[in-house]
Amino acid sequence: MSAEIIQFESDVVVERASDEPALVVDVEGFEGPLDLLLTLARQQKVDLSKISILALADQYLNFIEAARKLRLELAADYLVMAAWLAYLKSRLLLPDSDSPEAQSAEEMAAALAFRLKRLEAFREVAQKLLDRPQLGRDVFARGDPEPIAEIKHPQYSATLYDLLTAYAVQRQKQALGKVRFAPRKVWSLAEARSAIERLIGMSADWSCLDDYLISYVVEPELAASVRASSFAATLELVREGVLDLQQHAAFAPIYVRKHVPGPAPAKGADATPSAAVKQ
Amino acid sequence: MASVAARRMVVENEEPEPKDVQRPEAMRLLEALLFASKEPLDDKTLAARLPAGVDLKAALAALQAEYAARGVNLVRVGGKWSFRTASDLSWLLTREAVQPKKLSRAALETLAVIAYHQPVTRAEIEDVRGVSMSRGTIDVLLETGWIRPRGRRKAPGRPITYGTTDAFVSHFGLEQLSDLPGLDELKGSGLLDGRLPPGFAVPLPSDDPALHEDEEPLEPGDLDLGLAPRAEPGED
Amino acid sequence: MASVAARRMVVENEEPEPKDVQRPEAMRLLEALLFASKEPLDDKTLAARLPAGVDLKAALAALQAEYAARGVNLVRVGGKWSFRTASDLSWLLTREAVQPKKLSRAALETLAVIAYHQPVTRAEIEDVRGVSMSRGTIDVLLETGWIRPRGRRKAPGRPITYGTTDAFVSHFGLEQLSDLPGLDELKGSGLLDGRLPPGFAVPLPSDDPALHEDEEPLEPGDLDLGLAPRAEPGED
Repeated sequence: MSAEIIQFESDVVVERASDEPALVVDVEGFEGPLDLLLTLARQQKVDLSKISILALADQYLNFIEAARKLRLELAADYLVMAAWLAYLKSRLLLPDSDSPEAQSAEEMAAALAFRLKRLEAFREVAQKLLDRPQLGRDVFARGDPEPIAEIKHPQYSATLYDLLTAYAVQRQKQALGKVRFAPRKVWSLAEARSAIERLIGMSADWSCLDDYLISYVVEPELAASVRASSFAATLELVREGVLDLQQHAAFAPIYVRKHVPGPAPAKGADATPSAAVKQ
Repeated sequence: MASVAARRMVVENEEPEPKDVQRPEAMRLLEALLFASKEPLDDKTLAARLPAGVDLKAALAALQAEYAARGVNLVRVGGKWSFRTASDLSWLLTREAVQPKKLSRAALETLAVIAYHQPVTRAEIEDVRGVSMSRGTIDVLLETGWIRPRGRRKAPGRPITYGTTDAFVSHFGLEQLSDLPGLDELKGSGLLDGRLPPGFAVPLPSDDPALHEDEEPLEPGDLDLGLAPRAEPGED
Repeated sequence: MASVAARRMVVENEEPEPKDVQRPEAMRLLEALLFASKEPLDDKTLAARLPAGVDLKAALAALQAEYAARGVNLVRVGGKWSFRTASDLSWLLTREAVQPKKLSRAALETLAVIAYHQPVTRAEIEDVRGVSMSRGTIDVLLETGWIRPRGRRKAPGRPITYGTTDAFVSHFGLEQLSDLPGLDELKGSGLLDGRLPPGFAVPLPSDDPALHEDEEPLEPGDLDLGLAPRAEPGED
């Protein structure tokens, strides 16, 4: 078979040089080699079942030759078919000899005829299909369909376990996680100042500041705050010249009195603490 | 094409209903035009598309009369004609679909607080939960049909009080609201652990629909404010 | 049909007008459903939407007969029911016509091979057409929505098998796949047997969505390869 094809192809190469008028070969109009064969077969104007495969093979091979002469690019499908037809032709021409297991040449020819018939049949039914009334071309569906409205009913589901877990988790979290900052009880400087001003007005004598404070410090936890604020307020008042202040020693009680204008306060006579602070 | 015509012939021969035989071709044409059109058609358009000489008015009137009792009617809207499903069959064109939804954690927690602490106001729920509540949470819960506005608290601002519904009790498989487990049961089941501060209490909810002393009834308008879009009617 | 005939007898005996009065409600409902629907509806869907106890078959047959001579016909496509304009009125409806994408000869032939030979692989299509198929051909057909990948052939290489869709039978107005034109001739001439060339195991085209013995299901990934941009999801 390969010898045949090589022979065939070399013929073509030889003929390519000649200047013979070319056949009009329109390979693009064909849907593959089978389609080309079918078209050629129709030119025999006989029933496909009575077609001469030998003649058909010749026609096809001539066509290919012509195409090659025109240096047309032929798809591989066409060349494979040419090779196969050349082989078939040689088998049909030579008496069937050996190899009983191989397909006989007649069977091969019949298979080709079958494929041609089948392709033609599919062509026909495709056309018939296309000729049917088509939706959107010949027949029409409702142009303005009324869609079925879907009324969605949400259906929630939860289990009692979900519910109880949700309850317990958040209660627990709240109970344990809530940091309560007790409102810090403080005696503000302003409070202290106004309180001291009022207290000082009650007595012009030296008094222990703590005595004044005690009467205000109802709750024990306020003591520190009251002491600090009142001390700061006292210093402020001393600076402003409203108060006099004295302390005998570090950490000793602090005495205050309404500022007495004039020379340094009398000392010793009334056994009051001596180191008066004056700023 | 031929086969269709042939079929029609057969039909007409078999079934000599004078009514259909005499039915003017114009009615067939109108029928097809109006059926296939994407939009309603006015007289002018119809006339332009029909063959000359057709009495459009008469054909439309005949068609309208013919379809009047059918499942599809020929209606005229805004001067244009179209086929529409008979209005009494609108139910046929709706489909009820159940859409399973999952409650958000916030909703579930809120629901739990309402269940235990009812009647409870929004501010009270927020206090128990320790977070402020988005508007949608109550809406979702109202949608479930498991909670309802019960009344208003006799307090400044007269806030609405919420409680659970019968649907709640039945959904969660409770016989009555007081079947909700109390503190000891919650502890026993491990849902609450032992690390609870003294004084921690779980209220014992009651499903007595009667308003509490500190509640006053909702006014009719309360339910129209969109506060309770799906409150169950007749539920008290 | 018997009941239809009976009903018609009754109708004919009475005056013309009572015809509509006597018309069973089921016909109104069917009419409304089928007019309203965008897609053909199957018996099951129709039955589900109709009240219980309706003789669906009889009502459909009556409706079909009633509309046979009209501008709109009740047709059966792919085992489903749909109203369509009468095919002889296409001249009237040119304005509604959508210019269909013209299929190339290759695509049309390929479609025919798929329709008549389904389920069929690419190699089998190529065998019938005697030419190797360009990738674009299948793509174009998939784009029409008329074909779909069905599965994979249990054969070396596990090639994809193709078949037609509901949209195909609906578009070409086929009551069922066996109504494909010329199918009997094709079958009678042994051209579908595949007697000579091997490879066609199925003598008759079938769009039975159930896979054949020699097919296996597509894997999810198969459809993501761009092989089936519009495969119909709900088609079984």
